[in-house]
Amino acid sequence: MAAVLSAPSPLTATLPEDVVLRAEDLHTHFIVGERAAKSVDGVTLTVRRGETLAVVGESGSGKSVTSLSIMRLLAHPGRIVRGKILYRMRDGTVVDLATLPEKRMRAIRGKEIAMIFQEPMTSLNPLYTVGDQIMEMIRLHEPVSRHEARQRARQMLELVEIPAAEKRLDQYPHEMSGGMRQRVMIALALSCNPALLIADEPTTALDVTIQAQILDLMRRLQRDIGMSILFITHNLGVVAEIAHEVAVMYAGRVVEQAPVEALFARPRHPYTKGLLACIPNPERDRAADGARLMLNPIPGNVPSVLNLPPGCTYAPRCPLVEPRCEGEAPGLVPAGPGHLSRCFRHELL
Amino acid sequence: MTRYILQRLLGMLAVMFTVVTIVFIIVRIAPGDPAAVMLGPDATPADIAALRTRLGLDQPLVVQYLFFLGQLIKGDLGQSIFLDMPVTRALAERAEPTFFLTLFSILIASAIALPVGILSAYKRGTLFDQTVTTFAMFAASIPSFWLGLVLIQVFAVRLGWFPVAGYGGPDASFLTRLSHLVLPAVALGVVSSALITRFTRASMLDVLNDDYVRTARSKGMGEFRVVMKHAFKNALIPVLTVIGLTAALLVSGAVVTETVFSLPGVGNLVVSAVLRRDYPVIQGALLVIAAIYVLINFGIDMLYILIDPRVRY
Amino acid sequence: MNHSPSPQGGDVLLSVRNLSKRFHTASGPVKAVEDVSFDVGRGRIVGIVGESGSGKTTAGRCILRLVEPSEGEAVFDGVDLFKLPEKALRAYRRRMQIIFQDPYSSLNPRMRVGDIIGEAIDTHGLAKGAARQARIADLLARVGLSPEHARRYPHEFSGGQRQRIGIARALAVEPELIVADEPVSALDVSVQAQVLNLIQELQKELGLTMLFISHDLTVVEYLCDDIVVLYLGRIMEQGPSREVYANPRHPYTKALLSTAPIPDPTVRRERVILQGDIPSPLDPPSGCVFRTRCPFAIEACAKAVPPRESVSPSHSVACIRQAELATLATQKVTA
Amino acid sequence: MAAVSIAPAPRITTLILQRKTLAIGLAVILAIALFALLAPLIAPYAPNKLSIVNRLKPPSGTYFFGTDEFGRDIFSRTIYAGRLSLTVGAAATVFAGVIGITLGLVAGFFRRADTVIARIVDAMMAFPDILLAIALVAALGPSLATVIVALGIVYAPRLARIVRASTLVIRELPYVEAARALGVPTWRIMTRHVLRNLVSPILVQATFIFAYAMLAEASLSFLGVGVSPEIPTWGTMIASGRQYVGQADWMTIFPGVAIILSVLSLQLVGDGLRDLLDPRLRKDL
Amino acid sequence: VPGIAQERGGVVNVAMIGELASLDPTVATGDLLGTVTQHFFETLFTFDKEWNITPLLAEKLPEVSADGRVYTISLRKGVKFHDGSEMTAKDVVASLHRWLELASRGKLVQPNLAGLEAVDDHTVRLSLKEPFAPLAALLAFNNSAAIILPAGKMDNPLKEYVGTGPYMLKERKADQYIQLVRFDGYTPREGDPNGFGGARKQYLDEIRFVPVPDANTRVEGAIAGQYDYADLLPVEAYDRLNGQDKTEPLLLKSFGWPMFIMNNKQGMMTKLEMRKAVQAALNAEDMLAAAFGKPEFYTVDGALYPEGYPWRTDAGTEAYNLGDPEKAKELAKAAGYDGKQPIRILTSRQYEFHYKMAQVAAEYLKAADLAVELQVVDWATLVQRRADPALWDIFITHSPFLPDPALIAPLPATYPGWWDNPEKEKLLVALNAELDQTKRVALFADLQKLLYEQAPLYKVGDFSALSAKSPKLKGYDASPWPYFWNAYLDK
Ligand SMILES: Nc1ncnc2c1ncn2[C@@H]1O[C@H](COP(=O)(O)OP(=O)(O)OP(=O)(O)O)[C@@H](O)[C@H]1O
Ligand SMILES: Nc1ncnc2c1ncn2[C@@H]1O[C@H](COP(=O)(O)OP(=O)(O)OP(=O)(O)O)[C@@H](O)[C@H]1O
Ligand SMILES: [Mg+2]
Ligand SMILES: [Mg+2]
Ligand code: NI
Repeated sequence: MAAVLSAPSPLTATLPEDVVLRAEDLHTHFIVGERAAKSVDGVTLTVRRGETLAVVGESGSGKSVTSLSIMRLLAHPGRIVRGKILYRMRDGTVVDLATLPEKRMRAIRGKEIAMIFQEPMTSLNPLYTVGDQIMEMIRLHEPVSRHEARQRARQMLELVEIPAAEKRLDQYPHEMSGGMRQRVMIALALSCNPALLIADEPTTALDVTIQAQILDLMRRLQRDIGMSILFITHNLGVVAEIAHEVAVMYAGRVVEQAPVEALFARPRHPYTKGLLACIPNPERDRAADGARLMLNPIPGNVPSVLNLPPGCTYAPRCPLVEPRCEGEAPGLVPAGPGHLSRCFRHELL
Repeated sequence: MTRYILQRLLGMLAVMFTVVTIVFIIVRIAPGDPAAVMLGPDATPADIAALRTRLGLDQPLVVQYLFFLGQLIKGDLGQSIFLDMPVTRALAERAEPTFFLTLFSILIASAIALPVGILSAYKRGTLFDQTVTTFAMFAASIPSFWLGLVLIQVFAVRLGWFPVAGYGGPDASFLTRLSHLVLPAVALGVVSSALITRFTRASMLDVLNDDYVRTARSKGMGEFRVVMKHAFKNALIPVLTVIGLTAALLVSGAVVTETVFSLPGVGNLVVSAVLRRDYPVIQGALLVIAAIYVLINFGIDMLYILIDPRVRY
Repeated sequence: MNHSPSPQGGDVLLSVRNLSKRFHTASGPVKAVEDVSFDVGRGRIVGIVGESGSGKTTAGRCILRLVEPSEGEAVFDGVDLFKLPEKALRAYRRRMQIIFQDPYSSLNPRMRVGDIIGEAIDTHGLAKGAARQARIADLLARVGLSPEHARRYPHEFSGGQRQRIGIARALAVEPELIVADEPVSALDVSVQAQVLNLIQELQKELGLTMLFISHDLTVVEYLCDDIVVLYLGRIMEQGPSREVYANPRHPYTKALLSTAPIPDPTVRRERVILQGDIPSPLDPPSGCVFRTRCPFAIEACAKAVPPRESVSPSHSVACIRQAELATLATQKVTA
Repeated sequence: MAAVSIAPAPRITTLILQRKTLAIGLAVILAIALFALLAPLIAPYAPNKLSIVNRLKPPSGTYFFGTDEFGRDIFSRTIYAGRLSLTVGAAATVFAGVIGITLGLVAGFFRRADTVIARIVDAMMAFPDILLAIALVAALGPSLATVIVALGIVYAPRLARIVRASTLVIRELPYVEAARALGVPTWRIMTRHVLRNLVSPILVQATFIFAYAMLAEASLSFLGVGVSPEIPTWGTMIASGRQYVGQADWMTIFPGVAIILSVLSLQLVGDGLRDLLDPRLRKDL
Repeated sequence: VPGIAQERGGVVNVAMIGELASLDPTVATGDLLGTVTQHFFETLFTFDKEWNITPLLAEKLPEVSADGRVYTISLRKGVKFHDGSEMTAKDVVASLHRWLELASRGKLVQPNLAGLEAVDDHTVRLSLKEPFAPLAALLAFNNSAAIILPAGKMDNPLKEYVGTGPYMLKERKADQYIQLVRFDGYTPREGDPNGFGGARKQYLDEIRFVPVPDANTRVEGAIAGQYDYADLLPVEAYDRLNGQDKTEPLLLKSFGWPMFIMNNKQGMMTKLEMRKAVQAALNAEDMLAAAFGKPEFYTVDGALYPEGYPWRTDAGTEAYNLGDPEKAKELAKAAGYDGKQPIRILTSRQYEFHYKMAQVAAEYLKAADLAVELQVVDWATLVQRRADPALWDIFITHSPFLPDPALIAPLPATYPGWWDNPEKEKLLVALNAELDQTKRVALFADLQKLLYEQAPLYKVGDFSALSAKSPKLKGYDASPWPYFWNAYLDK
């Protein structure tokens, strides 16, 4: 941490010591012609060192775009139009990823922040062996020989509990099952010891039994290696299992962030509450005689990012809506210890 | 892998067999007695009858077909009426210019198309991309004979850089002969580069959106390497198919181009054969060209083994 | 041997016996469904769960004769559907319908919603002219859409709404049995709850019988009366869902239930994490297909396909060690 | 519950106008077609009217595009030739369409027919287009009709292939399965569910086939193995102007430009249609 | 231009109008065939500059008996075939027999033949039943030609091309080239060159005939310097060729006459009215103008011989160049023409002017309500097809002006067109038997008159031919059948 002391920059001041990444009021839009898809429209979230922040939200809420913004890997018409992405490097310096030159960004990808994606089937290049793909990553960031890189790659495969690692190095992705490939992706991501791992729905495409394997693995790796994880999912069950902290996204915004127990115990945003109520729960949804009770769905649909309602974007579906919600967008305000909520009426919950 | 090769091999044979059948049918739908047509109007009825027997035309169609197959297996494509030589020899004599013409056109086309297509996909939506796309479409709209005429006017007649026509005399050195191929190869190459460019671009566009390209970027890799190593190699798989197809299409482009440039190639031979009603030559050329097409495709299937581990499996 | 638990109360509408389906592919035969038998009581919802590739969809499609089954019978209201010639089958098509997982590809993008629903009506000549329009409007209303929606195209609707249209199409012929192939898997939780509510309402109102295919154990537990657990095309365990959830007897069912994530961070369960991957259906393991991943597998498991053993009148398990494991499990819990 | 707040679907004309190249292509090809259609009204001279004294006149106020070696007006001939060139292209496309779509659908639906049809289609594709056309014309005897038939036969396999591939995909889609579950007869599934969803790829492909057929016709005519040389098509016009290159360039330039323009605009239309109709590309609008 | 600085050596590339089906000038006719083969096959006699018959392989002109029935031909000594053997009377007799049997012109003589034998090693005697004036001209002609071959090497079709010419065939690659090389065993006649006759000098090492069917390519190739000589160019190219540095135009005035041959044997043209209808409908002037452009390249003239020829006569030519659709309609009606059946005009683009005339003709015929179908094929095919009367109604060809009317190809009834008319036969026999020139001219006038009455063919007019040659090519004399002995390259 000497670096921090010797070269205090204005950025470090804004980032507490235990925070690895903090996105502040991040706006990422897809601009086509005159229309802008405001996919990320004011995301503020914090990832703490050695912890897992789970980002949940329904499809289209901007989870992936947020993570790609952090990696600066947005597809063509997408642009970060506003906001900061403060990241604390391993040497302690803090940089704003939103404005970092591409060249420096490249050094960060893979080395500082690594990423795994939802589709294990397509995320690996079908034309190269998995060994090559892991070695490529290692040699991009570290001056090691092929031989050393191969040793490291093998160790990585062993780390993610792939049996017969040496043999697997020379296999192609299509020779492996989905779960196996996702392990390879994790090995690849971890091969340069990143400080932050972004996992965009890494288990959604997998079967429950495999999902359990992977979640278990990630939990264990985090414990052993001590990296931070930004875990994106839409499954609240998975969140409950893996997260230390949770950020809930709705229509491009984080509407609530809180430690996981606090969030599930007492959600402080009507959307979060609604989400939890949607999930069938045998104890809750059965009458005493065993007859099923109806679920409690959130009415209506997620608004289109091309056409967001003014004010609180959740207002059209919110049971607590009041006139003010439709005119004015609430900010993300403290609603308890370490608990943030973007609702004017969070006290009511 | 053996299985893959065997499968392709069987597929190739099946297609070849069908090709032979189609050619057999095409020649049979020609109105009139093939023997009479083959021998020309001067033939006596006795000659015609003799040829009918030799070709088995007096047999039922099935027998004729089997006979035709039998001849083919022996490598006998019949006798040219006009040229008074076996069709195989006539074709062999014309093979060289056509082969080199096709080869050069493909090289020219690929040399233009691959880099331009990649860049255009990479910079999609930019002015460069639009220019390339429009230009490619424009090039694909030019009749190759028209382009040939223009090239002759400019580079052969006005500037005198290249010969106007032909393939050199009897003692023309290999280089001289090749110099005759420059203009036609350019004419063909430019037109077919359009197709390959567009295809490369489309294929690259597909691939550039693929997840593994994003994975490569997330590793912190430079753009050039991402595009060339990860994207292009994948994009190459369908592009190769198109290059193979183009190679075959060029043979047909060659039909026109060879005529414009008076190149004594297979294409020219076909056109002359049609004008001379030299059916055995038409039949033979059709067969050989289709066979080349099938072979090129087979070759490309085999190339896949080198590139794509999935088929190696 | 082919005894299957009779559902509690009511008569049996559909009885599937020894259903097998093998696909012949380039790399060999795929045993998608093997020797599957179960009953569906009238008015009940039977859930079929299993991991990807376990044959859920194939079983459903076979029953509807959308693919030809290789073996077995499916007795629907006294008639074996598998023996019916194509013509006679048509009359039965009216009585059984299907709804799909993917709300995008299950509706023809080039047809108006009214025509999509109308096609069902036309095919069976159920109504014409104004009566047809009225019926379409009625169906739309029933699934929570408005009659004006009939003139729109599918792409103008959200996923949840499309799923409703799919349901309306299935209901248009007033079927008795609906095979629902993961109808809520592609939906977001908030919409999923809407659709689940709709399904329940309809089932109650119309007295529908349903085969509900899903891999979401929470949903199945909530919605289904009975449950069939498939693994690699074979039934591992089946029974009334409350019983099975409360007292799973097959190691696979146990693993499934224990690994299904529960949205409650305070619950820390004892997990059975299965090792390895699902074997390829091209080359399934001998004997018990689950044995390669089963933490309790013994040599005998590889010898023969385990017979189905009843643990209660309507609850059966295909595991040779189920009895000893039952005691083992309780010990663990008490410990 | 209201439908999602999706902005009202833009009208098709707006969609077309938003795509500059598509609009331009459409405008040009329609203009050419209109010229051809109204040839008798527009053309200042009869296309075959000889006027030996006015032979080989360069373009001027009297003869916009000059005259040919018989003193025929190139402008009038170019317009009239457009009729034939477009007719050949269109008729060949329709012919190819009927055969190709039928074969493709049948192959896509009936496994047994498929093995035969797919084989034939593959084999037909092994012949380069012009070459096959030449052979067919040679076999059938050269005439306008045989050129159309030959080109139709040449291009039918391409359509068949596309239709078959798409049919194989579409027939497995849930909405087709839903129709089968309803007991909808096969032929109705073929037309209502499969064919209707193939309209866009077929349309796109047809545009390209139209363009290629026109080019091929020109090539055949140029080679002298196509339409009879006294019938003016752009190909025959270039073929006869060929001798006067360097001396009466207008004889080759104008019909050449006409071909290039038509083929280019057709390709622009095809390309434009493709991204107008391809939902994958449409997303970004 | 003898005597000045001719150099030996060099190769000339001659662009010719197409490929040949065979290289046997006995069996087939055609200018192209004659042009090429005259370099390696020679005849007993040939023509000099003034179109007089002059000896070639013969020592001197034949001695004809007073009754005109016996021709005694003495042969040159020491003439070598390309295979090294020496030509003797035996070879000549065999060759003449071959000619009499196979050549269309030979067949004219065959029935009249009384005897043919070698008198000694270097003398041959040919006797006829009746006098036959054109015999020497026939023997001198270069296609359907009485070429002299070695007695042992005259298969049909020819297997080897062994002649006595100054050049010999080295290699032939179909559609690419016919390569001729100098024959070192050749001994030219004494003296100076004189037309096809006199001494034949061998300056060039090689002559290459390159088939370039496309007229435009011949022009461009000449301009680009690729061809030292380009044959039969479209006259429109004259202005382009002028002032070029690598080539120069070469105009051969009154080269020949194009004609439309009607099918007198089968089909609708067998009706006289129909032939007359065509005759009435056609406008020769427009056809010539379309085909040859500037008036200096053609003459509108119906006579079979142009001014300056002894055979010139205007007899019957009032039926020429009418362009009268109304009259044609009437005649067609009289012929019972149904207005639908097309007149099949067989033509080739090898001679672009044929094709152009066909197009103009088609328009005029259409103006007279006659349906027309143009059948455009390549020349070789045309030659094949025209032999079958079922395939065509009119075909287009042309001919140079030949020294003797007996050589005019379409006159005998054997020629495709099959003009079989007793009166004509009578006139022809008389013409051939008559030895007195004035009487022969009168007979020919009757023949021309009959030709216009019967309309078995339509003469379009006279035309000049345009060729191009490199300025370096010297010693070349323009000729309807270009020949390149005597020519040399200026280095
Ligand atoms: N390339 C793009 N062009 C235009 N809009 C885009 C693009 N990528 C994403 N979007 C839009 O941005 C919004 C957010 O998308 P994002 O992928 O971040 O959602 P998500 O929360 O990850 O959803 P999911 O759970 O389905 O993965 C969506 O409405 C999407 O349509
Ligand atoms: N048409 C087919 N041809 C060949 N194999 C098939 C076909 N349809 C299904 N299979 C195979 O049969 C097995 C069972 O597939 P099925 O779709 O029934 O599984 P599922 O349980 O529905 O899985 P999912 O949860 O992924 O929908 C799989 O291995 C699948 O690959
Ligand atoms: Mg996402
Ligand atoms: Mg399924
Ligand atoms: Ni077991």
